[in-house]
Amino acid sequence: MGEVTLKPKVIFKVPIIAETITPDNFARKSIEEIAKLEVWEGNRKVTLGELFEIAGTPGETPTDTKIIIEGDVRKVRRIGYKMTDGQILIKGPVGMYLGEKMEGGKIIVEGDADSWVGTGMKGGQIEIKGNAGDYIGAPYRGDTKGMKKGTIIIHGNAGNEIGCWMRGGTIIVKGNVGAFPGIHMKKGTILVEGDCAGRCGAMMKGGKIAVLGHIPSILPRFTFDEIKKSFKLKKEKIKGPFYLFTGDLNENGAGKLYVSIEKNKHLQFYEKYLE
Amino acid sequence: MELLIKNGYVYDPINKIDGEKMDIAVKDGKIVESVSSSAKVIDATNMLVMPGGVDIHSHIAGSKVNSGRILRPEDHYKDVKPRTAITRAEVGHTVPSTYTIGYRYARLGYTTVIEAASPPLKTRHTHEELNDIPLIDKSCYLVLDNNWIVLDYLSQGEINKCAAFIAWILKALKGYAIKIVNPGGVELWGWGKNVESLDDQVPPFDITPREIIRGLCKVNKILNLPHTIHVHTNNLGKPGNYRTTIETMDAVGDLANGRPNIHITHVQFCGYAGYSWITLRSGAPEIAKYVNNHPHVTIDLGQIVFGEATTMTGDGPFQYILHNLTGNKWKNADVEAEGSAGIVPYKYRRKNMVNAIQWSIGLELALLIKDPWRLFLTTDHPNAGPFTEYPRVIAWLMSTKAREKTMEKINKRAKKRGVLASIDREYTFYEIAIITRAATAKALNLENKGHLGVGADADISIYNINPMEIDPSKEYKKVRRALKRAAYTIKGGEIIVKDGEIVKSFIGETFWVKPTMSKDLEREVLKEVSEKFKEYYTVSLENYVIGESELASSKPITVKTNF
Amino acid sequence: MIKVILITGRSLDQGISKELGKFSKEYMEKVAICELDPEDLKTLGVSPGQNVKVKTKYGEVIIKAIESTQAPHKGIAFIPYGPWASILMPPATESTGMPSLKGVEATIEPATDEEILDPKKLIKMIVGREP
Amino acid sequence: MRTISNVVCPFCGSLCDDIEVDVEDNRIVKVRRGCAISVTKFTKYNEERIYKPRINGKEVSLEEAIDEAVKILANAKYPALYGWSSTSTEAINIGVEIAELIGGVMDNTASVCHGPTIIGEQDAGISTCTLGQVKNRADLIIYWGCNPVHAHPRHMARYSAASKGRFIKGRKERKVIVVDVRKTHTAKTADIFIQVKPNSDYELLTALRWAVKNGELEQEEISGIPAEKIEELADMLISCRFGALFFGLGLTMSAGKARNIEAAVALVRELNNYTKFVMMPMRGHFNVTGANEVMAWATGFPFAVDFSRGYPFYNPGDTTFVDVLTRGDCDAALIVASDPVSGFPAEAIRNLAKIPVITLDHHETLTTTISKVVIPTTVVGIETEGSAYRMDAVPLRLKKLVEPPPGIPSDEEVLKMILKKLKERVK
Repeated sequence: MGEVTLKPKVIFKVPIIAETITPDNFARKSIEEIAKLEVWEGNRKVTLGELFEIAGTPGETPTDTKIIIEGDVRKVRRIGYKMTDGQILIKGPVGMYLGEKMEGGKIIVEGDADSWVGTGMKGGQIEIKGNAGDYIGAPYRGDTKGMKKGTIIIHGNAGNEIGCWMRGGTIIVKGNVGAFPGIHMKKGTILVEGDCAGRCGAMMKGGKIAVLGHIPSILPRFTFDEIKKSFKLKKEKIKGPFYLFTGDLNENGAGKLYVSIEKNKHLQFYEKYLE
Repeated sequence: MELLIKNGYVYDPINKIDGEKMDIAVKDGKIVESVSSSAKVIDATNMLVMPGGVDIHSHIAGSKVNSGRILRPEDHYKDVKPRTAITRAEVGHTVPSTYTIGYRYARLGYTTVIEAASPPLKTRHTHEELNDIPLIDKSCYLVLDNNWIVLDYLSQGEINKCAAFIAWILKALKGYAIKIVNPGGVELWGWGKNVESLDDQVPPFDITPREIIRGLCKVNKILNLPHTIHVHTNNLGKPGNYRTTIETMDAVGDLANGRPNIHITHVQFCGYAGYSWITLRSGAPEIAKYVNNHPHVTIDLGQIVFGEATTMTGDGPFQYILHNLTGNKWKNADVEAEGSAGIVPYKYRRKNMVNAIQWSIGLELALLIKDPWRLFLTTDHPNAGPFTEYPRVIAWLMSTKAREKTMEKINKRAKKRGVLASIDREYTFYEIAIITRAATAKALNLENKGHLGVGADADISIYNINPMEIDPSKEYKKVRRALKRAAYTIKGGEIIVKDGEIVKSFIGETFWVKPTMSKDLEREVLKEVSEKFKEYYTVSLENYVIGESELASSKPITVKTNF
Repeated sequence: MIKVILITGRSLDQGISKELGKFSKEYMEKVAICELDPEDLKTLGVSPGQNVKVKTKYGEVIIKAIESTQAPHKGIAFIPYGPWASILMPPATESTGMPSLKGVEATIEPATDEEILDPKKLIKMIVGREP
Repeated sequence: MRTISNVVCPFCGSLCDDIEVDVEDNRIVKVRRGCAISVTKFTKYNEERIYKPRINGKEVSLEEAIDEAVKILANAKYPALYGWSSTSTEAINIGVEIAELIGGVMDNTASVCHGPTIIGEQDAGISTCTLGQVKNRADLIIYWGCNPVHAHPRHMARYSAASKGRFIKGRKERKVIVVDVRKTHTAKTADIFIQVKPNSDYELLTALRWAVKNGELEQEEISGIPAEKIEELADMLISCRFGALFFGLGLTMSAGKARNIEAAVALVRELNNYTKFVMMPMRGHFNVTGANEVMAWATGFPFAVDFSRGYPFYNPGDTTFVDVLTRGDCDAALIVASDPVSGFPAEAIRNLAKIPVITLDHHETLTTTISKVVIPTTVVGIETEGSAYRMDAVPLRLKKLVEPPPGIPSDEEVLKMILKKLKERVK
């Protein structure tokens, strides 16, 4: 496995658009060639070498190329843009649009990630050890084509509208999430192990969401179906029990919403619909 | 500045020039007999030379177009081009920015474009956008058929006062012609309703769509306006609507005197036979038959091109129907006392039977209507597709092979719903020059446009194909590629495009009509209009009027009326 | 001390005084205020015209409490748009561009002997240097 | 003394155009038909006025101030241009060209006002109209999360609840409903007042939409409103002939933001199956709509446009001014006709104070006190004419009523000077 390490030469102030930091762009290149790859520092076109110390030798193909980024790159955006394979390890916090339009390979972030992780993602895997921002896997405004395939795992908390317009793939948040997870969702799976700020699955047409923690209320247009013992996530079965809701009926949606019974005693009144 | 275009094969139908090898001399923005030896020379040997394109119907400026831009950021993300030293940044696919529209038309070799529908109350916005569209000369039609003051006058039979009001409004708001959009239907859309036929009542006005169309046709004659009434028919986009279209044409047949007196726009959208979407069939043969036998009618195509589009019309009720059909996001914006506007993003798919039939209807109309002088090429940009696809439509018209290739890829059932497969007519370069330059300039009565005779504006397009050697039927791809990026576009004697790239940018002229009218007739009508304004409108009459200084480059055309 | 939901917004006086100048006496009078429901005022033990300290997770400010003429809105405090309101607001916009200027949890406690900072002092407090 | 009539008022989004002013030796001495705010603006615009350009508090010539501004903007790697909503459309258009030339990020005050309305519309569309349609036809009006009595004082009389039109003769022929968290002065004029719990408009809009569609609601109470009341409201909305929903920052600023608007759009769209229904945002500044219009026709996007890579990129939350400031992304700022320091969260103000700021305004603001370069400009609509767009996107022409103080240029003139000098430096 070839390895290339990037280390910021300075603390970045203006946004850095670094679409070229991908195994696909690094494979088969010398360090000098990598250093010449173009990035944007605000409104200036600069080379990677001007902003980063670069060391190591990449693999022959993206598959066997690993990029390690040390230091604080919270201002560096679009790392992993359209990558098809290989790995990126980011040791500190990272900026927006991490892994945008990603098709394969794996990105691991040890710090926090900003918003729009995995925008327009088509495959591959992103794992954020820290917290993440809003709109995980969501498309840009006005576009209805969200995340298609792939997996995003966030160990910390995430913000609002994760999985917006989702069309497939899986998002797992071990911590809490903000409001509107799975809004406009068509397909795919969202698992929230922590609490959710509410309005879960608004306008959803399909797909399934599970919330293991507390949720303040269920949107008016989700009907209570039944109590389920577990929630199927790929091969794994997550133990319930869960209240299962279907919605969003305002959109004639058939999305499935699993809400942990144990953490949501205040939703008990729904059980009267069981008789 | 002197220019000499040497040895090109010139197609100038207004002057009956059909592919003659000749020189074109240009001096101070005009075509001249000859120029001095110091003139800059363009060697157009083995190249196709035509007058600059004239687009008679395109949604390029104003509140409707801008609503489309704001509604569809997704239309802009993937279609961007950074700024250069000469050009502003370009953005947008079906609803491009103002600068992008000017540059793209120039690259196609088009030099005059008309905004197809501007509600009077928002025409100041239309002009502010037209001011920001570089290079092309331009104007706008005012939507007047659902205007309360017009409807008041017409329903009271006051044709002369209606004519005086329309003369005033064209002058006050700097418009060019009378635009009619689903007459009566859009007024009822103010209550969420619509009309079904030409003879429905339009309460509270005691009037029908037929009477609105006839009234405005008479007004057009009284005012002697350069262009005829420009009509978007009732029942647009509805299966079986070809009958309404023929009835609409026929409604003013008796008022004509040899010259055309009605233009039906984007006829593809109103050329549907059958009675439901499943039974949809082409109504083109019937419409073509009528047009061939009635010289008082001109039409433009509204040809479908497969792919992304943004439907935007003043026909509010139709856009709501389209929203319910597709579920796509819908924007509606009614205008007090004047009309409406609706926008719905749409994608034409080859495998969709309805889209495939719509595609063939447009081409059937073009191929079945014999007189190219009464038929204009449009895609009702961006309703049936962006104007940048004109070369693709031209390839379909010039080559049966191009049509067959597309027919192989479209929904199979569509073939039996029309007659396209049986038509083998192929347009010549001469005919293409007619339907994209000459006929449109004539229909607009722009005497200095659409031709290369001495005295005309020096708007010229030169394409890198040899019309004498190429066989458009077989090498339609080459034709398409050559027409997409002009080798040279010259506007007002200045070279603005070279090999498909913008080499110079400036602002063209906005032309508008100034119908002559006696002072006291104007004063009398204005007295009544200002009373109505207080009740109908939320702006004062004074602030409704647009000053000539608000136009970046104003070119008024005085029109001698027949009051 | 009472817990409230804080909302900010326009008011006629805020519109008028803004035009008289952001450093005018009127502006401070009309904008450095907190309109409270009469019941909340009672439980707070403050009479209209006295100063209170409003605190949120993001900041605190001294402003004048007045009795709302647009009650009842128990548990809701209204502060007109302006520098005194915006100090209390969260910087996060939840990736929408819009900070949450309405519906923020806050506490209000009497501060009758504390002084309302004028705009210049406010800026100094926020920015840490003399404007 | 001369009287000027049909004057367009340059304060709020109502853009009333029936104001009459008397002018005597270059001063406005009388204002007729304007509301209290309008009268104040027309007569007090010279309060705390700036008469000389300043650099770091020191008075300088216009030439020096412009050169300093050009130097700052040309050297910045990520300059931000903000404000725009209280100047002419022509000036904003020059601003767009400057932003494109220097590769800056340009945003207008919509991002902290009705930006969420635009974002909601971009996902769901909207059914709207010009104000005259409401005046002429509306027999049912809802004011949701807005307080026109305070923010748009003449709106109800000129355009909505109390206006007189062709088919509706006045307030008596209309049903007025107010939904708000407080019983506002506007609510006190309403036939029905619905006191919704803060941050729960989304649930109420969703429930109302379902009640319109099917009648019955499962829950007894939603957002503090009993289910029967919601069903009763739904019946009222269905049975009107022409309904209009005016909404304000109660929806765009509270929890849900753009999604509240999307829920309102879905409700109004649903109602169009039964009757005619429209909705309209109560835009605040007199030309914030104009800022959206001109930025959209020139760049394809209505606000928050980033030109750093030479072409427009738009993503609220990334390219919006509060976020750009809070993250400390921009290294210079040009503020035109706006006072962000009096309205932004503290974190954003702190970062703004760390970078060179150029401010164009006619009077002192909190922003001018932290600006490196201050260039006084004229008051659009009083000393300079220009185009502006009303809250319903109707374009009007602001008038020039009096001469500005000697030597004070308009925003447009200053921006043109800056653009000209920038073109010489930036190729």
